[in-house]
Amino acid sequence: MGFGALNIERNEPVFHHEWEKRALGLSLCAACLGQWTIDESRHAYERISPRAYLRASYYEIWMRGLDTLLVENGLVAVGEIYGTEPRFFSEGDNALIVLRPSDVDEMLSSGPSERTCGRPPAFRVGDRVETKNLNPKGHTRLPGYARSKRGLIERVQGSYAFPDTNAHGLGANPQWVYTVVFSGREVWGEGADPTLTISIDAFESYLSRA
Amino acid sequence: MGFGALNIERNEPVFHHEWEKRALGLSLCAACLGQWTIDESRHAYERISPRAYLRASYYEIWMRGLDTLLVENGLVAVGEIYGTEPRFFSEGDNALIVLRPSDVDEMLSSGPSERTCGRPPAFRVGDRVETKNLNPKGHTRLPGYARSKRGLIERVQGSYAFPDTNAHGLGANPQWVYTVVFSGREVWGEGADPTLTISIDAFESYLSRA
Amino acid sequence: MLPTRSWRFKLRPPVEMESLMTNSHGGHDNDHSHLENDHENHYSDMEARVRALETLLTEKGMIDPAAISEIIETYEKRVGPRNGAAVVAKAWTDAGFAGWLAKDATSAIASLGFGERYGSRMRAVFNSADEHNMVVCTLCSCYPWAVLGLPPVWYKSPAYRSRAVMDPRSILSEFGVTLPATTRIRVWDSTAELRYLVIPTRPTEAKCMDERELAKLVSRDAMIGTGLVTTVKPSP
Amino acid sequence: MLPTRSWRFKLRPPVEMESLMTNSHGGHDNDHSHLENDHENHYSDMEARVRALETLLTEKGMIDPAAISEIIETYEKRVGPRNGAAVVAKAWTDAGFAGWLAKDATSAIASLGFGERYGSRMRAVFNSADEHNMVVCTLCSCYPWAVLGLPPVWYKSPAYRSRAVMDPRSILSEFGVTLPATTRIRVWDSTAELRYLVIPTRPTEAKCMDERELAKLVSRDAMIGTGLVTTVKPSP
Repeated sequence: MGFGALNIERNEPVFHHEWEKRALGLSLCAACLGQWTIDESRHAYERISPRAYLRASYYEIWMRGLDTLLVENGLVAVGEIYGTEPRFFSEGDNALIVLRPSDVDEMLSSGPSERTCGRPPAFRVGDRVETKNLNPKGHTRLPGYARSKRGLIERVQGSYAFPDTNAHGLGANPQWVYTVVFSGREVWGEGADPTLTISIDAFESYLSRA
Repeated sequence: MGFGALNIERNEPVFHHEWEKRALGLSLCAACLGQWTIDESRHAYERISPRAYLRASYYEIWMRGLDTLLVENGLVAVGEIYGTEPRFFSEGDNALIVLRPSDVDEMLSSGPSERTCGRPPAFRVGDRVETKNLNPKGHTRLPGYARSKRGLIERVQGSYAFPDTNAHGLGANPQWVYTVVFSGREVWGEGADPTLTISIDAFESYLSRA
Repeated sequence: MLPTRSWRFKLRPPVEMESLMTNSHGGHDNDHSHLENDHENHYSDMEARVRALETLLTEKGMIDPAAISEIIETYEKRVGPRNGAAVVAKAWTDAGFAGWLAKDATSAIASLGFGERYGSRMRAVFNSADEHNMVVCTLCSCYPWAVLGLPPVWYKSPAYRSRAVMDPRSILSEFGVTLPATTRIRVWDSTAELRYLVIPTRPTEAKCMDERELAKLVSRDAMIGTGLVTTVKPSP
Repeated sequence: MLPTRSWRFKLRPPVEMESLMTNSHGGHDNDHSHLENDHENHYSDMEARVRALETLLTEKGMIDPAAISEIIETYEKRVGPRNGAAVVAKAWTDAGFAGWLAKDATSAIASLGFGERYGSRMRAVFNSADEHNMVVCTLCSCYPWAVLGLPPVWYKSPAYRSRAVMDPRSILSEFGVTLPATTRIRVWDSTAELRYLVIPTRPTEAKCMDERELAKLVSRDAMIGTGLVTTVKPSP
């Protein structure tokens, strides 16, 4: 069931290799350039082939994704990364925001990511809902196991940019987000642990009234 | 969507490597030893880690599975395979059925795998059914995408050994098998190809009346 | 006569899990960059590994290497898509046979001399102007060996296994096949011990061909449902 | 003051697909046999690859390597599970703070000086004798960096991400934790921009400890929900 044993490492260090440290820093600095949203970066990781994905360490996934993001946003050419063509310097570079050491702390603790939604929430605490059976070709934050399941709205969690459009340059389109609770049995059937409940934070358009 | 492009090979040869030929033959000869059922062998392949599974070619998966089957059935020791311990010859070897060249054709075309089921079929053609939400820890032949879906019995296909028990040494327990048809929309939601229908061959205990 | 205990129920192209069936999106499988060398090493590893196992089992008296060779010979020389093509051509030219095939494919196919390999039951599914059939095994790689031989690599790939049931038209387009938007598509997922053979529609231009000539038009892909039959002879 | 456009919404531990979420069984991940060498080569490849990219972006003036070093320093030295442990200890000793935490974790945590890293909202979930909470991100690796630092490898693994929502007790047993069969288990899947901090139950033996001593008892795992807090000091 699932993907096998966890292989828990006792006293695990914060990093396992020097390159992981630089990979973390590179990813965050590059994100600060302001050329892509978090949803676009998630989508870049999702487009890594499953075979490579499962084999890769997490920071390697970030690096593969970063290549994609840099190339797709025109900041570097593939040939530059692999050293097969001369480096170019694009005109627009001045528009980029380069993160400086003195800005790091403020950047890391920058404010909340909520976005104002023009509509009132469609659901209230206690409402019974059913998640839709959504299988988009692009990015989504509705997990596969939670499709077509009935649950209860437990909290209204504020409104946030909608990943399914924000990942594809189709705008933030903020939506209300709800904590929706399901019984383990609803999700996994009769064999489920009877003491289990699972919740997700669901965007409003993932839900319909049940 | 899915696992990327197909990489169709034009004029693909029957085998790509010499070892694939021997791997095929080895798998079939070993299966003839009569020490495991087809469901047990499927389960052996399923226990390969997803990371290795996706990376492996298909015949490699068979070889990994064969190692497991030989070891679990006490026919060889792990150390024998990897050459780290002397070979042993077990007492029971005489009970094994060794496939000879002259038997190959008869073996390949041996009779149907149906098994008599003591009960009449519970469903009839045209019955509306719903697949159960089954998530067993062991082997099953109910695909994930077809759980908790409503469909129609299209044909009663005979009765066969039940993989969910037969894979685990729990007996053949033959069950009726039905072709169940689903609309694409039932399976994949609103975004589905409107011309799509999908059918599976479902064992009776996977189904309940809808 | 062989004791049947051992291969009733115990043979079949081995098979796998559904756990990798993507129920959602996933990436393109183009991680060629630095994996290529791995693969080379990998295949020589496999060569050694398979040889070692064959030697071990042979020395233990469990395996007769000549039987392995006989199996290989069978699929390299005798059993392949032309078996299925003969079934299709017969169905196109003999309405009685076509009817039998629709009702009891196992027996109809056995009557031509190639039935029931691996003890599986057969079902023939007929394309029409309104409906196209496509076969997949999402859980592993079940395939009608008796009539089509061994499956091609793409049939066993996670890509085909996940996409065929979700978006068969995208698969067809990779095979260069475009069906009218109104054609119904029926995907058959081989989840049990039944194997499917697609009977393509007979090309109308092929009116005066005899059974043998017709058989030559029928490609493996057309019998899986990822191809169509045209009077242009398909590549083998 | 920095322009906020760039990191509102644009930062977070990068993340992934659900397509590999197994909805069914799957194997143990012990394919060590001949992959080990690959991995060694692999890591030296990565070393070179990351260095090349950093050099390229630095030369292009897009990256300041000193900022990278500052980020590394932050997570190696300043931000880690002891932030979360301070939150937990305060909640155990200050009922007013605990109430605030339950109602508005984002502000309560910020009041201690470590809120809102990466612009995420926080929610604190409280264990009780009857209910145990566990946090996962099945879609990628969302994690409360501000209070726990960077996530451990197991948290980001396909194994944890698939099994936590299906069978949390099997995960707990790998951590040596056995809960009564009647304890309810609530699994929180971080699917949006909210991050969860589990507030473990206070060990009853620790009555006379002060806030600082209590904080030392609180392990990272206890705040993810894969551990409990006991008076035996946890390994870091």
